Order: sequence, then C-alpha cells, then structure tokens
Amino acid sequence: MSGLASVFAREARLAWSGGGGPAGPAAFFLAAITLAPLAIGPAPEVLAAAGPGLMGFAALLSVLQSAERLYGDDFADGTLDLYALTPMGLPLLCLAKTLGQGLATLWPLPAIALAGGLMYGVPVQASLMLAAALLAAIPALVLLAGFAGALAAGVRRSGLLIALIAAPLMVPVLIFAAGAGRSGFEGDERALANLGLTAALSLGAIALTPFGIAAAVRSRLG
Amino acid sequence: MSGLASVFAREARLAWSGGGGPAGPAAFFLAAITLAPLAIGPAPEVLAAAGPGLMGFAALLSVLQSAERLYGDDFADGTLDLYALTPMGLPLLCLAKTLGQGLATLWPLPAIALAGGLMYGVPVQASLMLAAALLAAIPALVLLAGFAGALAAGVRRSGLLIALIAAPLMVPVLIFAAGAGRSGFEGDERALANLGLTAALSLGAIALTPFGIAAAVRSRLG
Amino acid sequence: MLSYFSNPQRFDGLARRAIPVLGVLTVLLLAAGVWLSFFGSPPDYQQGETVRIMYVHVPAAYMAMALYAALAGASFVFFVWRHALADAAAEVIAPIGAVFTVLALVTGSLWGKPMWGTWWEWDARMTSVLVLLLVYLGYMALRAALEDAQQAARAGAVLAMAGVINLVIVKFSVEWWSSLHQPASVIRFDGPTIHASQLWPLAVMALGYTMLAAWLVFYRLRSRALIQRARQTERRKLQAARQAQSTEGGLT
Amino acid sequence: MTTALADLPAMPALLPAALDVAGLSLSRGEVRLIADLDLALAPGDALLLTGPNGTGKTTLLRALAGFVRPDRGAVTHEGEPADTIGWLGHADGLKPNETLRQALRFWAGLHGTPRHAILPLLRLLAIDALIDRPAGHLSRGQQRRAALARVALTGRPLWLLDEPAGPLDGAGRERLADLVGWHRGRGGIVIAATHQVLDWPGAKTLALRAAA
Amino acid sequence: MTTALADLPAMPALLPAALDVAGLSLSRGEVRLIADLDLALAPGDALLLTGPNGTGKTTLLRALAGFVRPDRGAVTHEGEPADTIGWLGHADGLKPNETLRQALRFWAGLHGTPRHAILPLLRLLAIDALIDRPAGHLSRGQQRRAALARVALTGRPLWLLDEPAGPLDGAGRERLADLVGWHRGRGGIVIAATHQVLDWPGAKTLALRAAA
Ligand code: HEM
Ligand SMILES: Nc1ncnc2c1ncn2[C@@H]1O[C@H](COP(=O)(O)OP(=O)(O)OP(=O)(O)O)[C@@H](O)[C@H]1O
Ligand SMILES: Nc1ncnc2c1ncn2[C@@H]1O[C@H](COP(=O)(O)OP(=O)(O)OP(=O)(O)O)[C@@H](O)[C@H]1O
Ligand SMILES: [Mg+2]
Ligand SMILES: [Mg+2]
Repeated sequence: MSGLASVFAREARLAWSGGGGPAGPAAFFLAAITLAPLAIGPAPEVLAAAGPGLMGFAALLSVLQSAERLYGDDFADGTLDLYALTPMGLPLLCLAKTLGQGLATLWPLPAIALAGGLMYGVPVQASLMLAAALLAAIPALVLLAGFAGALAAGVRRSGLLIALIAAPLMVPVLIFAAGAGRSGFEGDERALANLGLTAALSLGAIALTPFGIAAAVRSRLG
Repeated sequence: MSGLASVFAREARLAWSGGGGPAGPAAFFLAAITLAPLAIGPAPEVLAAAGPGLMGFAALLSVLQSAERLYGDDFADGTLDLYALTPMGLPLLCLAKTLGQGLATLWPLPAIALAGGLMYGVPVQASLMLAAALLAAIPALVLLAGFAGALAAGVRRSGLLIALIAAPLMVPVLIFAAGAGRSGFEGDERALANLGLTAALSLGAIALTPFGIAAAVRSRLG
Repeated sequence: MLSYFSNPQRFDGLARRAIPVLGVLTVLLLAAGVWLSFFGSPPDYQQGETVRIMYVHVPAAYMAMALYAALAGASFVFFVWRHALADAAAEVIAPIGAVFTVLALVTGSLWGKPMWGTWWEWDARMTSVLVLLLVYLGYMALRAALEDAQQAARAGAVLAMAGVINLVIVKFSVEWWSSLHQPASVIRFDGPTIHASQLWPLAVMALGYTMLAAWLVFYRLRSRALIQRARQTERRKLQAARQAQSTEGGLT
Repeated sequence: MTTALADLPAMPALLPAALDVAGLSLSRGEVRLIADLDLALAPGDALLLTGPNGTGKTTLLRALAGFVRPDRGAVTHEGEPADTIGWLGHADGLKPNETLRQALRFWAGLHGTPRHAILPLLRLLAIDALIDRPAGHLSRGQQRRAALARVALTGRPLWLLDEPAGPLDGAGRERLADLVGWHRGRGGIVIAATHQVLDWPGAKTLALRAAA
Repeated sequence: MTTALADLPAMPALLPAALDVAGLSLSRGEVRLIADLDLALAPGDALLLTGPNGTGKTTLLRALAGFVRPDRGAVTHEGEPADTIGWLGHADGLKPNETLRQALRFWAGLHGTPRHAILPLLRLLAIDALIDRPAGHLSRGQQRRAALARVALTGRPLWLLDEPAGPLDGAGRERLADLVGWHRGRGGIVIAATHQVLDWPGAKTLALRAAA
C-alpha cells in the first residue's frame, strides 16, 4: 500500500517539477474556452446553449494534450522497463501513476469550468452541475487517456494517435458529463442521473483500465 | 535551392513513414468534429451556428497536436545539432522543414471541413468558403506551431507549453478563417475580405516566422 | 481446432479451396439479393420505393458490427493463445470492416435525405457508427505506427478488445437516447417485427454480404501468407550469397 | 576505494537466486540471433556477454528479463522475474528534473530497501557530491553511475546490465567492479553485456557470434 | 580492411581547416570546467579529449561547435563553423523510421556530396548489408556506425566526435581508426572525446582534470 502511495506521490511531484503541474492544463483549458467564442461568434443564445458542451469537450481535449507524456517519457528514458519489474505488480502501479499525474495536473478544471459557464451565460445552478460532472469525469478521462498513451508510447506523432484511440472510448463519459451540464441548463431533472452515471463510469474505469494499461505496457516492451 | 527541396521532401517522407502521413491529423480532425456534437447536443440551430467556428478551432487543435513532434523529435535524437550546422542556413531550413511536414500531413483538412460543414447543417456555399479559408490558414497555423514547437523542444510536457505559446499567436488567423466561414453562412459579403486577410496572414508568416524559428532553435542548443 | 491451423500449409490448403467457393457464393447470393430487392419485394406503404435502400444499408450496418466482433474475437484468441493466424486475421479484417462501416454511413445518409429531409443528423445511432469508424481507423493507425511486427500485434490486440465497448454503444444507443433512427426490428429477443416480404430480400442480401466479407478475408490472408513466404526465401538466398562472399575473405 | 566498499551498510539479505536457460532461441525480424542456448548460473556467478555489434546481446538480456518472448526454449528463474531482477538497459531510466536524492529514495522505497543505503552507494560510485543535482544536469558518465546505484538499491539478486561501462571512465570501471564484487559476495548474480574489458574475478564469458 | 579503405571514392576536396582556441573558459551552472585553454590544430591533426566523467569533454566539444557560449576566450575557425564542422554528439541523429539509404542520401545531398560515396563508406564500416533497414531496427553499435558514416558524408574538414567508440566492438574501433586516418590523410582534423583507448597514430591527447 505504501508502494501505491509513493508511486502516486512521485508522479504528482514529477508533474509539478517538470511541467508546472496544473498550470499547463488549466491554461490550455482557459485558452480553449476563451478562443471558442472568438471562433463561434458572440451571439449569446448560441454561446449559452453550446457552453456546457464546449466546456466538456475542452476538458476532454486538455486531458488528451497531456496524455502523450504520460507513458511516452517513461518509454523513452527506460523507466517503463523498470516499472514492469516492480514488486507491486504492473496494474496497480499503472493505476497509481496515471491517477497521480492526472489529479495533480487537472484539479483546477472544474473550478475553471464553473467560472467559464458563468462567462458563457449559463445559469449558476447549471454551471455548478457542470463543474461537479467534470470532477466526476476526470478519473475516467485520465485513465482512458493513459490507456491510449501506453499503447502509443514512443511512437512518432503519438499525440494524434492517442487522440484517435482515446476519443471513441471517452464518448460515453463525454455524453454523460456534458449531458449533466446541459440538462442542468435546460432545467431538466435528468441532470442528477447523468451525474451519477458519470461517477459510475469513473469507478468502472478505476476497476478495469489498470489491467488494460498494464497489458498495453507489456505489449510495448518486446 | 535543391537543398530546400530535399529538406521539404525528407520531412514530408518522414511524416508519412512514421506517422501515417495525413491519416493522423485527418482522423483527429474527424474525431474532434464527431465528438463536439455529442457534448453540445444535437439541436440543429446551435450546431449550424457553431459549426464553422468549431471546425476552425478543431483545425487549430490538430495543427497543435502535431507541433510537439515537429522539433521535439529532432531535439531528442540530436538532429537539431546537425541542422544548425547545415550549409543552407537555419531560417531557410526551418521554413522548408516546417512546411514540408505541415503540408504533407494537413492537406485533407479542408476537404473534411467541407464534409463536416455539411454534416453540421451549414449551407453548401458557406461550407465551401470555410474550406477555402482553412486552406489559406494552414501555412500560417503550421509555421506558428513550428515556432512554438522549436521554443519548447525537449521540454517536459512541451505539448502544453506549445499550446500556450502558439494559441494566442494563432488567434488572428482563427478569427479571420472562422469569420470567412461564418460570414459565408450569414450570407455576408465580408466573407471574401476575411478569406483575403487569412491568406495575407499566411504570406506574412512565411516571410517572418523562419527567423523566429531559427532563433528559437539556436536558443535551445546551449 | 486452433492448433490444427497453426500449420501454415494446412491453412493454405483450406484457403485455396475455400476462396473459389466463397467467391461463387458471393456472386450468386448478391445477384439474387439485388433481384429480390428490386423486383421481388413491394414498395413500402410508408416509404415507397426508397425502402429499397434498406437492402443495401441494413446488411452493411450489420457487417460493420459483425466484423468488429470478429476483429475483437481474433484479437482475444491471439492475446490468450498467441496464435499467429488469429493476428493475421485481425489485421486483415480491420480495413474490410472499415469499408463496410463507410458503406453503412453513406447509404444511411443517402436514405436520410428522402426520409428525414437531411443528409446527416447527430442522432445517437448514426453518431455511434461514425465513432465505430474512428475505432477502426485508430486500430489501423496504431498498427501502422508500430514498426515491430510483434509489438504491433500485441498492442493492436489490446486495443481491439477495449474497443468492444463501442459495439455495445452502437447496439443500445437507440434505446438509451431517444433517437430518430429505427430501433432494432430484425434482431430482437421477441422475434422479428418486420414483414416477411421485406425479410426475405434482406436475409439474402445479408448472407451475400457475409460471404463477400469472408471471401475478402480469406483472399487477403492467403496473399499475405504468400508474400511473407516469398520474402523469406528471398532473405535466405541473400544470406547464402553473403555467406559465400564472406568466406572468400571480403568483409569480416 | 575499498574503504568506500567497507562503508556499505548491511542491506536486507538477498532472495536466493539461480538462473537456468534451456534450449533458448531468439530472433529479431526474421533473423535467428541465438539458437539453442543452454546456461546455468548459481549464486555468486558473473557472466559477461561479448561479441560484435548486432549479435543479440541486448536481445538476450531482454529475453532473460521476460520482455522478449523466445521462439523456443525456456528461462527459469528461482522465483518470479518481477521479484528477482535488477535491470539496467541502454537507457538510464532517470528523469531530467528529478534530483538523485528524490529518484533513489523513490526506488529504494518501492523495493523496501532502507534509505540509509543510498549515500554509501553513491559514495562508492563517487557521485555523492551530486546527490541534489537534477539528473538532466549530469554528464553522461555521471548518469550511468546513478543508474547503477539504482540497480543496487533494488536489493534484487539477479542483475542484468546492458553495457554498464560504456560511458564510464577508468576509475568508474574500477568502482563498478567493486560494486559487482560486493553483490556477488552477497550471493547475487550479475550478467552484463559489454564491449569494454571488464576484469571481474572468476567471471564467465559468453561470446556471441554473428548469425550465419 | 585496407581493401575497403582503398575502395573509398574520390570525394570533393576538403575546405582548408584550422582551429585556434585562445584563452577559452567554460562553465556549467556555476562550476568552471575549463580555464584558459589554448589550442591550435592544423590539417591532419587529431586530438583525443580524455578525463574522468564530468570534467567537461562534452561541454568543450559543444563550445567548439559554437553551441555553447564561452565565458571568456575565443574559438577561431578557418571559415564559418556552419561550413566546416561535421558533428557527432552523444545522440546519433537517426530517425527510427528512416532507412540508412534514405537518411544518408539526404545528408549527402544536403552537403553536396556525391551519392556514390555512400556505399563504400558503409562497406568500410561493415554495415553495408543493413542499408535498407530502418535505423530503429539496428543495434546500438550499428546505429553508431551509421552516424559515423553520416559525419564522413558531410565532406566537412573538422570532425567533432563525442565518444564515437562507446558502443563499438573491437572490429568497429579498428574501422573507426581507418576512417579517421583516411580523413586526416585528406587534410581533415578530428577531435574526439573518449573513454576508450583509441590508437590513432600521432594523435595528441588533452586530458581534462576534475575541477577543484
Ligand atoms: C448515416 C446514417 C445511418 C447510420 C450510421 C445507420 C446505422 C444503422 C445500424 C448500425 C443499424 C443496425 C442496427 C441494429 O442491428 O441494431 C441500422 C439498421 C437500420 N437502419 Fe440505419 N443508419 C443510418 C440511417 C438510416 C436511415 C436514414 C434509415 C431510414 C429511415 C435507416 C433505417 C434502418 C433500418 C430500418 C434498420 C434495420 C433495423 C433492424 O431491423 O434491426 N437507417 N442502421
Ligand atoms: N526491432 C527490430 N527489428 C528487426 N531487427 C532488429 C530489431 N532490433 C534489433 N534488431 C537486429 O537484431 C540484431 C541484434 O540486436 P541487439 O540490439 O540485440 O544487438 P547487440 O548485440 O546488443 O548489439 P550492440 O553491441 O550494437 O548493442 C541486430 O542485428 C539488429 O539489427
Ligand atoms: N545543464 C547543466 N547544468 C549544470 N551543470 C551541468 C549541466 N550539464 C552538465 N553539467 C555538469 O558539467 C560537468 C561537465 O559535463 P560534461 O557533459 O561536459 O562532462 P563530460 O566530460 O562529457 O563527462 P562524461 O565523460 O561523463 O560524458 C559535469 O560535472 C556536469 O555535472
Ligand atoms: Mg546492445
Ligand atoms: Mg560527455
């Protein structure tokens, strides 16, 4: 158990020391939600309606952005070989590693989504619902990104490949998380159900993806 | 001059052989425009209004996605040192390299944007305008991404850093390109002006960014 | 059964005989299916003549999913038993499945124009089939990107198995999200709800598509094996030549 | 130098190690690199893999670690590979932004090795003064030494080292020999691929030859 | 071996080379690595940089190439650095997906060296059989040899080589010596950092010492 904790802590530390921790994803997310209105145009109805979805989509993209380094670095510098030989077993290690990096870098997203929702003219309650849904979605998104990242580790232009692999797997998470925000906006009582489903997907991801990630890592050691 | 051509050809070839050439960005772009409606919801008015902007934004992201490898690989495997010592001079080399990789990988985007526009319910003429605007925007986007990529080469989590550096620089391009699509949609005669401005930005980028990229590369050799 | 085909000669023998049979079956079934679709079935009382697109569309959609299931199954077999033929089958199935997926998308959207007045709608079923296409593309891209054949095989197998989630989504999307698209009416627990005059041409076409896919898979598997064998002999010759050269005292 | 060696703290006893390779055949692409290799190593043994470039030293080490699947034959460890192997590949497995202290504490903790073993090991390898430097600011040879310390901190009995001495200077090679001697004295096994002449007393040599 | 050497085709004549280093001081972080170094090399000269790990060999080479700015002093080349230097760093500068043929054709073309020089050079380095392999499928030493061929194909007079022989086997080191001898015979200069003993006739040695 202390092994799990130390892997988690190390990955969080590495994310801080090398990449500025949460600054990067936060700024990317912020940039995405600021640029989108520039591209979409300023019509308030459109923005408010598209807001929750856009935010969910931007969150997905910022998770993808950092996915490349998640396993790519370890592959290039030989750490992956070492991880495969640890006493705690690869699946547990991958779980701790992925969540350690993911949570250390992505925790500001829900707060920014809340502020962003208000900026887009989404009502307060719906914005809160959106923020909660993002919070619930992050573990699932991060673990799926980790799975794709492990498969594509060290491949040329792996960023694109990872996006292509992970995006389809993330579809359900995206639908429920953005759905929670949207139904919140439309004053719909399905919001809570959507939130619950999002959380359930994250739990499912915690239970299942570590084995997928470990298998992916093993397949790349050959 | 044959040096320029051979650098261009090599980068285009490398983009094909390792990363599947245009398949990656095309698939990423397709994934982005497929997922966005899942998040935003199927309401046709919202989608048609947001369409051109979303497409412009997705194009920007797929350019950014490949930016990390553009100079990051060369930094890691020592090629950047060699490029700095070439007879043709670094700025020209960087121009040829960046455009070679960019054009080899991104040429399908306008065509996909056309199809995507139609799928989002954007009228044919506006979709055509959008595709043309993207075509005009690609050189500028690629060169700006290359500039950011060179600055961040070899830095941990450089993908995020690149997004932060390049995104603000790309804002004007995005505004004019998406603007062309939007004014086309709104039946507005500003569309052509927007298209012209986008092309002008690309020409400006070809004239200026090579020096910026070369300086960025030099700063990373230390 | 598995170990039986691990002998390449034996598989080649089977394939050599199966390919012409499948080819003939494909042509016959498709010809009969097309005839039935156009002349052997009435226009729909609601949809008129456009209903005939169904006979192209529905089997294509069904093949898109069935081939993914086959891809995942072959991947599972390879992952557990390391059976090289299973990996070859997975590699060969993917592009064929992607083509059927494109066919389902194109015919579906051709149908959508007369039926719903739009080429495309972000409806759950249609979108999830588009996502299925992405899964196919991702699988092929991953294999293409990994240079080492062994790594490509193993990583591809892992991804293909994970992608099965998407099949579930395609299948149930119509029930989960209220949708424009038809709910299942042929493959249901309580039996088909479709009229027999439509069921027949549909069934024949579906069988024809299946034979076509099987024919393509066997054909490509065999040509892949032949290419590999040719490469091997070439390499052996090269090696022999080099050995002869080096004993003359040239290089080492 | 031997003073530094004497400084090494008592570390937890090694698990029993033994390696048995029977009829091992390996290939890369379609080229057979190693055919029907038999090999048995007992506690205290050292084996040097030598041979021209491209004869399969790295491939063999990766197969012994279980990363590469053999065409035929078997590698039998006493115990699980994941419990017995200390690995050093061509790459050092260091993070440019992590200091040696941070990195080695992490690896020691993961393997249940007490922290007070770190500093004496670094002293033995003559990089104790660099303990608070990020690995990215070390020279090539300094990085290699740090990676060797990491292997020792795993507390694993079977060390697989791929060109451990490549970027080391003369003194570094002697210190490596000391480290390996200490490990063998505790009942460990060392297998190393090398192009350098390594004077490890009593080490066997397996010279790979170019495939036909 | 000398047969292979005799096979080397006439390549375009080298530009005149000469290197003059006066009062050069270099540091990394806040550590002064090299103080007041004077050095003059004429056509045909070879210089071996030796010294313990971390004494600044790599840093010095990068300064000679113009990548690192000196604290004090000057490096004077005959001609522009960008026209005279052939560089081999710790990394090989190969692309895993590019075959040797593709890569070397590219570099030869970029430097205006005729293509027919490629094959004899690979033959000299004994990797001609691998010419159609992607670089990612080569062993460590094979990659190093390919990188050496690339340096030779630049047709540049001043070669700066950072541990050229690290991953090379014995035969590889001899072939490297042949290559260097050929280059010096044409009026080239070679400076190499090394931990291996390299028997290059008439080569000077600069032994760096650890900073105080
Ligand atoms: C691009 C758009 C479309 C896509 C991607 C698509 C996809 C699919 C899929 C995946 C199935 C198999 C369903 C299953 O077995 O559960 C299917 C069946 C079917 N589709 Fe579509 N479809 C599209 C457009 C349409 C349109 C416009 C119509 C006509 C109104 C239509 C009518 C049907 C019918 C009747 C079935 C058979 C359902 C059954 O009996 O199981 N589809 N389609
Ligand atoms: N992925 C691969 N695909 C095909 N062949 C490969 C691959 N990797 C290595 N090889 C080949 O396998 C052979 C053995 O490689 P290996 O790296 O094991 O050699 P080595 O003995 O470690 O050599 P070196 O001394 O140069 O490090 C080489 O000839 C190499 O070209
Ligand atoms: N970026 C850096 N910041 C601070 N110090 C550095 C940096 N890079 C290297 N150093 C230090 O500078 C010194 C010289 O490094 P250099 O790489 O030149 O050594 P070297 O002689 O090539 O050693 P080796 O034989 O191990 O390759 C080392 O002590 C190293 O720790
Ligand atoms: Mg090796
Ligand atoms: Mg060095």
